[in-house]
Amino acid sequence: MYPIVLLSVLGIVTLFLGFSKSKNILLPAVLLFLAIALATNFFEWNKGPLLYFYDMFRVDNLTLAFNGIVLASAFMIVAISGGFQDNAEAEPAEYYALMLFSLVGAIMMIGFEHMIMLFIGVEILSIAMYVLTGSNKRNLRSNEAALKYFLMGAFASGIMLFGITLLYGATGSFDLNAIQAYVSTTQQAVPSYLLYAGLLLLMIGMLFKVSAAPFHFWTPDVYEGAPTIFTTFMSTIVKTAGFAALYRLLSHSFTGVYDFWWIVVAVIAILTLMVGNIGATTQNSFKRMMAYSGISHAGYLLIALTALSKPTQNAIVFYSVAYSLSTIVAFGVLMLVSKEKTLDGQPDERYDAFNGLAKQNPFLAFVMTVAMLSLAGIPLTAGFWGKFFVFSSAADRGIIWVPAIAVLMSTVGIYYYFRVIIASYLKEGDLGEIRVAPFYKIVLILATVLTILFGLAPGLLEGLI
Amino acid sequence: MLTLLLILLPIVAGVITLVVGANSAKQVALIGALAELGLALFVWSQFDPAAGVQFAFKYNWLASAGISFGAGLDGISLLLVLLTAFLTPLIILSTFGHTYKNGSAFYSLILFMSAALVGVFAATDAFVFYLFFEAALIPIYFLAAVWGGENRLKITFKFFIYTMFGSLFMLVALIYLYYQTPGTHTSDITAFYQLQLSAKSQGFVFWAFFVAFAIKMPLFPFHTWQPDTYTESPTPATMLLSGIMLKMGVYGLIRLLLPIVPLGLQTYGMLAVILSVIGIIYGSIIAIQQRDMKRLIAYSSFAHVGLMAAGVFAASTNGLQGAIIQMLAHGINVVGLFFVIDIILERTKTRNLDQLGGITQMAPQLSVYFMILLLGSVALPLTNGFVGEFLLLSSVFAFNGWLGAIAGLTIILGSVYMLRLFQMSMFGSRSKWVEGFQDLTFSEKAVLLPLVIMVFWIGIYPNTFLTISEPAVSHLLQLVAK
Amino acid sequence: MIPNPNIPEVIQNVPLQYYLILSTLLFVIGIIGVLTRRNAIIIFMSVELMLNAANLLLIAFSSFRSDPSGQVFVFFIMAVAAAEVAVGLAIIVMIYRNTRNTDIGFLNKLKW
Amino acid sequence: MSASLLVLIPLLPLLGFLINGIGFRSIPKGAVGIIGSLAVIGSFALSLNAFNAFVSAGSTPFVLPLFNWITVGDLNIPFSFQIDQLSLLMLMIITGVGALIHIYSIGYMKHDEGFGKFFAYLNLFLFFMLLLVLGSNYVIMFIGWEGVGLCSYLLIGFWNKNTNYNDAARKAFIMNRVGDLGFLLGIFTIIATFGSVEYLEVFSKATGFQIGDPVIIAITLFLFIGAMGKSAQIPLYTWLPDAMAGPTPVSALIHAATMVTAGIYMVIRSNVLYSLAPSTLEWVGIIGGATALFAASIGLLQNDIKKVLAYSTVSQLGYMFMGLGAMAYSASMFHVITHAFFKALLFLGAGSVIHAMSDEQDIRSMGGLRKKLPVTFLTFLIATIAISGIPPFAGFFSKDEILAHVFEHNKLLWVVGVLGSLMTSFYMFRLLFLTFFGKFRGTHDQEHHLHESPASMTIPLVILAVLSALGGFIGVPEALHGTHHLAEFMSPLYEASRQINPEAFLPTTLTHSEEYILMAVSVGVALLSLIVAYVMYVQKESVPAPDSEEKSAIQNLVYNKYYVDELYNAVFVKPMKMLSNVLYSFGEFFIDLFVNGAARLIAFLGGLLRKTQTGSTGDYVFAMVLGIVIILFWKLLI
Repeated sequence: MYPIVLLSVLGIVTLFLGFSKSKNILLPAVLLFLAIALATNFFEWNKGPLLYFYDMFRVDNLTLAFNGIVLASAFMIVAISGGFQDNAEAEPAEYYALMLFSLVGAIMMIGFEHMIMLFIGVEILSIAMYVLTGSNKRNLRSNEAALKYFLMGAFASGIMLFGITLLYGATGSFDLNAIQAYVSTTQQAVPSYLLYAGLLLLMIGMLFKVSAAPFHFWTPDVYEGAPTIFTTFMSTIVKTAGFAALYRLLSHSFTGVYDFWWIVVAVIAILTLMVGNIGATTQNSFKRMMAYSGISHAGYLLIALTALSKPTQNAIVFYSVAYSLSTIVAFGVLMLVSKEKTLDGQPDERYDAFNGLAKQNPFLAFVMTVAMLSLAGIPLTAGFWGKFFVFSSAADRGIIWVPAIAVLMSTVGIYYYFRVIIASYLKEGDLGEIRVAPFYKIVLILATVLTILFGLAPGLLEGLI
Repeated sequence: MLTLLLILLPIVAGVITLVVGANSAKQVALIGALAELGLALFVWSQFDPAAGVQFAFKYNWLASAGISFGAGLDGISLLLVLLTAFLTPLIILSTFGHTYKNGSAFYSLILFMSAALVGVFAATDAFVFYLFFEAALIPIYFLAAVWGGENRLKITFKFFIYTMFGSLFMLVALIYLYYQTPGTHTSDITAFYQLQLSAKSQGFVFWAFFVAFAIKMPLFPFHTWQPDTYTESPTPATMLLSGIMLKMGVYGLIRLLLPIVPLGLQTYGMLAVILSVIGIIYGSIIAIQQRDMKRLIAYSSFAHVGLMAAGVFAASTNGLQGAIIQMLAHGINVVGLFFVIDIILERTKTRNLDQLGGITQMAPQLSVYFMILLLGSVALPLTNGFVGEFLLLSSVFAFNGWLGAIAGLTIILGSVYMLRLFQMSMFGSRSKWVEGFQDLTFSEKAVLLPLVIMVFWIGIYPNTFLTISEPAVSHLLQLVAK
Repeated sequence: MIPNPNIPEVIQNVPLQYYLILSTLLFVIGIIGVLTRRNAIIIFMSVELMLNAANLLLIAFSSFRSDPSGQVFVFFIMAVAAAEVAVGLAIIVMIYRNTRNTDIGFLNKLKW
Repeated sequence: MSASLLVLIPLLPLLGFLINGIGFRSIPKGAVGIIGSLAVIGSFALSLNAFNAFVSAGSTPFVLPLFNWITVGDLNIPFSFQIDQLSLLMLMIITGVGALIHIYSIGYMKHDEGFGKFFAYLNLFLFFMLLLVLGSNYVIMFIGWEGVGLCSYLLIGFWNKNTNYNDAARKAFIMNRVGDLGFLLGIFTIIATFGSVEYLEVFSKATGFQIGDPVIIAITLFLFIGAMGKSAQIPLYTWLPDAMAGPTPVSALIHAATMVTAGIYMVIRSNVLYSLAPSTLEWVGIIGGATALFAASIGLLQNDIKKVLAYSTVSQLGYMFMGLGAMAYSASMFHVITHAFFKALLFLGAGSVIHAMSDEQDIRSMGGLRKKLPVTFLTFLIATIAISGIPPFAGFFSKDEILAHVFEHNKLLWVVGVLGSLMTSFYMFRLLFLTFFGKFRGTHDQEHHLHESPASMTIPLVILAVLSALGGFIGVPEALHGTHHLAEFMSPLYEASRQINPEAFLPTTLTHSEEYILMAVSVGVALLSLIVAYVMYVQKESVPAPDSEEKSAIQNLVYNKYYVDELYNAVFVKPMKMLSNVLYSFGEFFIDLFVNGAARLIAFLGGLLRKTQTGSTGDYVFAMVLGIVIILFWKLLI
């Protein structure tokens, strides 16, 4: 609960900080804010479950864990944003404030106990992201991405809202507990189309946010068009929050109709995996590939949701951590590399931009490699255990065909993740010298170390909640 | 604890190698590998074959999930760990004639690889097994892809994805098995042995394992990555791949497939043996006309591993013991052969048999070593290859007479292509490529001599090794018979 | 639906199904608008129509259930929609500045 | 006789091999020869000693265990030696003839640069051969079996600069391996049937089987395939004539006196099994007879001195198998012994000729050598008479005994044998006359260099000549009022066979007069051939036509060895090579197609997916709506 309040206030403070002459204090200040939010988040550790805001917001360890992921990711992303100093037109204070506000939205989604909280959270997060996506005002790609994201996002909100409305019509409440009570008691006897339609529409709205197929089409375009730093933000925080919300929704309220919805999620999971993995193979742009990769990871997470078994919760948390860490590193390195190289006046975001990276900057090549290995799910990285827990949750439910297809698809995944490694280690390139700021370096090292640490000792994270 | 040390030592040595820089990387790596060998020998001296799994180490890794970092050695593991520890220093020593760019990375990767291999052989927990099984792939991929030949990128990439693809099936099977364990789930391999699975699920697990290990070894028809990869990789990587890494597959069959899914074996064992036998013949026949020496050995290795697999699937004492001793023998022979080829390549700049000839006149010592290794490889009695092939063929023959007879063709075909290799490179009139060919240097002899000694040791007194694995094998076979 | 004594007669005269059908129709019209129109602003208006369809339905449910929370929700939706309009129009204006156009058909540089 | 001394018998040659092999560059030539020869002479002495000890100890066979070689489950294959009549006889032949050949080689190979290597190989060969006969089980025999094949390979390709020689060497090894596979399968069947490979155990268990038991037939057939390879029987004989590429002493030792008799040894060793399998023996006899006749006919027209001897070897081995087929185990062994003497002598004599002729091997370029090479001539003459079966030299007795048994067993085979005998006599005398009689037909240069060989070569010749002349007297048949020492000595070996198949071991039913007639026939045909050859090659002084001259079709067929090599080439070698190429280019491609196809499929699907990502928001929304409609329809209406 504290982070919501804190971040709302600090977001406004950040806006005011923007008026100050010395731009340099902005970045440390935001980092400090985030650090504070992160710290206060854990005040309530093991104290839950607690309910806030007229029982509309729930704080338990799961909420706090997701909050932790989201806040830590935000911290790292802010740290590698470098204060937007290389862009004269940028408005750092506004960007940071929007990021902080969107975090509030994310946290609301994570801990929602009431549909209002979910809706507001989704909208706060989304609206901030629309703006950030279009923050590169003069860049047509950024504009286009913003418009696409906005139009489709609003459309999806509409769908979601209608779903909530139908649910309300069916159950007479927005409260998760009330819905759960309705579902587990009355539902069994009379099938209610209102309930089913509402659930499906609500799920579809949420699945749009986590970019599951066939609602994924915005993802590659938006990820590509948005400034990379906000792409990072979207692909980590939005996704984590989205899955946290989906998990809470399904596990809390709709276990009673599991038989109804699991197959939908399973089919969408498979479809998402295929679209994400296969789509990624044909990309030449690393950034766009990461968008597809984001889609495919949504697919893996959906497998865990499909099963909704004992390990699912753990799987989603672990997977989100692993995924966020690696994604931040991947985009972080991309930003550094593409800053050095341009193609037609744009930053070069193709695989080829990484050619010869290992020779020029072995450090970056190494952290990139670890990130890719983790995303590909190679053992001794956190990503492996993420996949492991995901498959485990399906196996626990006795669903084998879904992970079997996922396994096939993750083989495909190796192909496109390794292209970066190959480019950076095995190809000759003409990269200039890359300077890595200390903050930046610390984030990359931290993320890499954590990736390996969780890979070696998954127990550190697993079983915490 | 000793087992853990065996796994950690190469990692530490690898890190040190990475740190010391290119100039002294070789030496440091060699010392590290020798230390590992010393440790392995010490473990051997402390080992009691009859006592089952020893030097066990267990660290609760994922306490809640019942997954622990479990490692320990029984007879089978010990032999393969010894093989790894024995071959690694030799592989490192074999590179002393070369300078590899980024030497420290090169040697540390070899050591990491060796650690992962030891990990696979020592794992007593299924997920630890899987972990190292996959982890071994990373260093070898980089070794092959960074320091390999011209086409390396495409070929090693295919190799990587292909083998990864296979092992992911194993992962699915392992997770499935894990959830079949009663009570608090556990991934301890011995717990998997106790499972009473239905025939249907055994079939499913059988094929998942089969595909994983068949790609790794490789078995027909999953082998197409192998000749290319062997050919394009730098020789030390080829040695690691063929000498040790393919044993992971055979070991996996022995350790996981046989005892966990005996019913699956009963149902599909015949098919598996047939595939293996096809591989033997197919690989041998292709080897006959190869001109590239490395590719020739690659196909021969493919054929040999087919025989090992056939013996394992036959699931008899002879077959398993044969496969185990043949793993040792094959590791030694193939490393030696690849080294000889590397020496020839180094001096003549060609691997093409058509361009070679008459080397024996220039380098009699080389040709003697070559001959001995080759004889081991064609299973001449009193060399290491014979013991394994004898036992393997006898087990396949006992399994099915026809298949045994067909598999037996390997001894004919093997001599056909191996002698052709020897004749075209060593005999005949001297080609212009071999002018000025120097005989073996001291460090080269230092690699070949231990190999040759082992060729004879295993050939003349195989009981040294057979007795180590005997109790473990009979224990496994009891599980198969259950 | 069982007649509820707490619900005013006026409202009860129109069955809930009618609201449901009307809202759904409105919603579908909104969707069709989004699908068929190419001007970003009109698409956006269609989205607003979808939201309002939901609003209407919410109010209907709320009344029939005598539960005020549905109507509270509507207020939230209106507030959020306002914010969305502000941001959305800003984006459209920005694009118009750059391209002199608000036709989404022209914005397809990002693809494949 | 203590065990350690027995162990030394094979160990001495091994030591000789190691010393010469490791130090062949640094040890002076003189020492090399002495070391190599002494190792074998030592073995010979020890063998004699062992023989004496054995006889004086009452001829009781025993097994000398050394260590457990391969122990797997219930199967234990010990490394142990079996000392009995058979192994002792073989020991003496191998070491005895071997020693002579070693001594001979000192002179013969003196000028070869690979002198040390040569002796090392010879010693290694003896080591393996001794293992072969000493082993107390089939697997030890198999060690020797393959080992001698290896040495044969090394020695045939001794002059390894010559590609033809190397090919011959490879051919020998591979053909031997074909046989070895049969042997191996035999061993596997033995393991499966008896659970052991130890002779004593196998044979004692075998007595429990019925005559004609299919398992036993299978075992014996498998083993016989091994014998066909090693002893150069149809269809696996073609390597032996090619093996003449090696230095002549090698031909004498390996390809005449010892290695090729391994097959005979094996059958005699397994006589219990074979006695249980009359149908296998039938085949043994037929193949032996066919080989005897077939090889002899090829020998008629060969012009290479060593090739003639090679075919004669194949043919003589055929005789031995004929004998085995008639269960005349002792008679075959007898022939092994006498053949070892005279064939070694023939080869060494041929070597001496070749040596004198400056490496000329074509008899068309020889002639009239008897004056220049008197010792060689005399000894060669004795050997020729011996091999032709003319009394009282060794060959007569042994061959006659075989033919007598064959006659009893199968009249048709006997006719074949006599025919073979006729040819043998002819081509041997043809060889003798063309080489040593008439005028010299070589170049002037060769004539100038003609010389009798040094003592180190002639002394072995003389010793072997004496043996060839007198060797037959160890087995004089009863009909000639002699005692068959050999048969008596070997008779305990067949104790078990006699129990299970007593009819086979009944004393001969032939009357003395019948035996005399048989002898007269075989001697008669031999003499007939002698006379014909004499008329043709001495009186008429006709010389075989040069290769360029046209020959009749039959001549051509025979001269070209019935084109069997070409046939094998066309049926096995070429298709195999083609298959190899096809599998490599198409098979691999085809299999890889599935792997690459998977990748292509992904790429194709990726391409399709790409197309869906049109960049148009309208399309995206449409897809989304479509998805929603499908899901709603699916879950709500169906």
